[in-house]
Amino acid sequence: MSVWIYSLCALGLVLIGLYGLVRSHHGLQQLLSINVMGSGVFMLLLALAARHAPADAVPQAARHAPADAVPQALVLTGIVVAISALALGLALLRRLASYDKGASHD
Amino acid sequence: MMLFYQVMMGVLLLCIVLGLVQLVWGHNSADRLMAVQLLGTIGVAILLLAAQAYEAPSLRDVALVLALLAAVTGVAFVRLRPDKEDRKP
Amino acid sequence: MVLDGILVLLILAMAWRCVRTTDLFEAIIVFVGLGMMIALVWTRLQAPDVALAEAAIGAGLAGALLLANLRQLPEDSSAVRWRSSWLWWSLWGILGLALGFAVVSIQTTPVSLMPLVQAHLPESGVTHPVTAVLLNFRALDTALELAVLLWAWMAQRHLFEGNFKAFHSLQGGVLKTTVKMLFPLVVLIAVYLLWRGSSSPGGAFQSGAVLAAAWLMLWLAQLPGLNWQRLSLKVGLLGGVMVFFWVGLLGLFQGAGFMGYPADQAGGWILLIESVAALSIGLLLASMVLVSMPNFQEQSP
Amino acid sequence: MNWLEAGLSWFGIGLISLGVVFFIAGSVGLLRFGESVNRLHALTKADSMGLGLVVIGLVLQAPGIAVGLKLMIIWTLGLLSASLVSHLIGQSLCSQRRDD
Repeated sequence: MSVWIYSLCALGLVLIGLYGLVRSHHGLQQLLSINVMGSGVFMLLLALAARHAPADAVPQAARHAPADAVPQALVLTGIVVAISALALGLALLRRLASYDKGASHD
Repeated sequence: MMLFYQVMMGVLLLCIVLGLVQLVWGHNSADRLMAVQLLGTIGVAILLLAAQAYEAPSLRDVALVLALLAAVTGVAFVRLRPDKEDRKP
Repeated sequence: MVLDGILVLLILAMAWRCVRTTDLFEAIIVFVGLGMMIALVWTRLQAPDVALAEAAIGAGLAGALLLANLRQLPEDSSAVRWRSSWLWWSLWGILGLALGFAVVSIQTTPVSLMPLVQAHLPESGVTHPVTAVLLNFRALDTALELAVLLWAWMAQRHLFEGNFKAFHSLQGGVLKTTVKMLFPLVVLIAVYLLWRGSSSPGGAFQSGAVLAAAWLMLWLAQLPGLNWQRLSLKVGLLGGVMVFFWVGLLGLFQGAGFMGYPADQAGGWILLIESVAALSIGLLLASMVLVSMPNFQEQSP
Repeated sequence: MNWLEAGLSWFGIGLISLGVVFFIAGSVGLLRFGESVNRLHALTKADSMGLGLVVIGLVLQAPGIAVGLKLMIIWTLGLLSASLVSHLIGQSLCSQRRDD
């Protein structure tokens, strides 16, 4: 049952992120929105991975039916790639800002 | 026992809601920093309770890392906060 | 059940606030809090490995990275803004409905690769399924992921501009003393996470992220940290990818296929790759965050 | 032996409840106090006392020595980071006040 809740939360995160991506005022906030969307995708993947082991029965289920390891490995690499994408996006933003400043001074 | 731990975790989550209120309607950056620090500490407490309740020892490692990184975040926020403070008299 | 509900509502509220607020500092601080809450969700979804990585990266490094850049960015930005119209809202709604339909339909067709993973776990050299997937069954993906990290680091190095504002000054030596006390403990925790990785949640990514946090802490306290001109450091940055591919080629000569290890030596090779990869990930993440920090140029002219 | 374990367990429950009360007090204080410095005071109570009592309560019920030690390390880390960060916040509040 809780898998359903988290799947819907993932859907909500993706939609909120999309809204923020289009509507926010500053490039940095758009990057944050992209990361919120990414968290939504990760959450859906992990919710699907945990589907066979209902979270309400963790002490029993954790021993007999562990969550699927393949999506977990995927999300683990995804988180590291997301932070490197964030760092690259911020560097691009700063370059863009200095370019804009130079153009307005000339 | 399980029920006791779950009730405690629920109460702590409600404390996080209170912290979130402070985070959103805080007056200056220091208030918000305090709120996020409180969030981190409550998160550590919840993880420790969950590790005991669900017999999942790996959650204690998560609590360890969260406690550590909360310190790093706090230091980073103090040293790198924005220059212009919203100076309200 | 109730706990899940509260947590989900909290997360949605924080995400909404994060994308909606006009104050960028508030957006960043809410984003860090969101990372902490999402780490709680991962533990709830029985993914402690991911929770460890999220606690280290989403709740720790991301905040420092965003703040360091926020101070250098101008107040107003030339972000393209769309006017809200009924067309945009209807497209948003249609996308939401379609995604909701997809989520519902995917729930009713359960597929799991876990039986396959558990069937081959004894020959992988480790006992923790996630580590087995990362470093044995899908080792090529992990190697390429390290290459992506390296690529992003290089691209960021070439983009970066050198006008920095200094740290806010501090009085007294409390920060320096505490960081000197904490640093060995943090490195110890990183090694511990790496060591735990073969049998329980932990491993190269989590360990690397904690190492990066340790170096970040040294930098924030303005203590002597890494010297980026040293050759050994550059080798360390490249090391993860290189060792990974060398070991992969070795498997090719031994007849186990590219990126395959003979079953009896797998444990040793995985330990070697993991240790080098953790160091490499730690250095790459630390340097990605530190490039945007004040005073970085002093040591790397 | 049995009554000792039961007593320890109840004592642990009491300590955890007390810790949670400290957390509640801290968050309410963070919300209600007027000055930033007062709020800092509330935060440190929740940070050190709340987490400390919860950890001691859990140590009493820990399944082994190693787990108890790990819990104590987490608490030490929490104490160090709480005192460090509140000191730094206090400094930044002071410097702000001096500038005004």
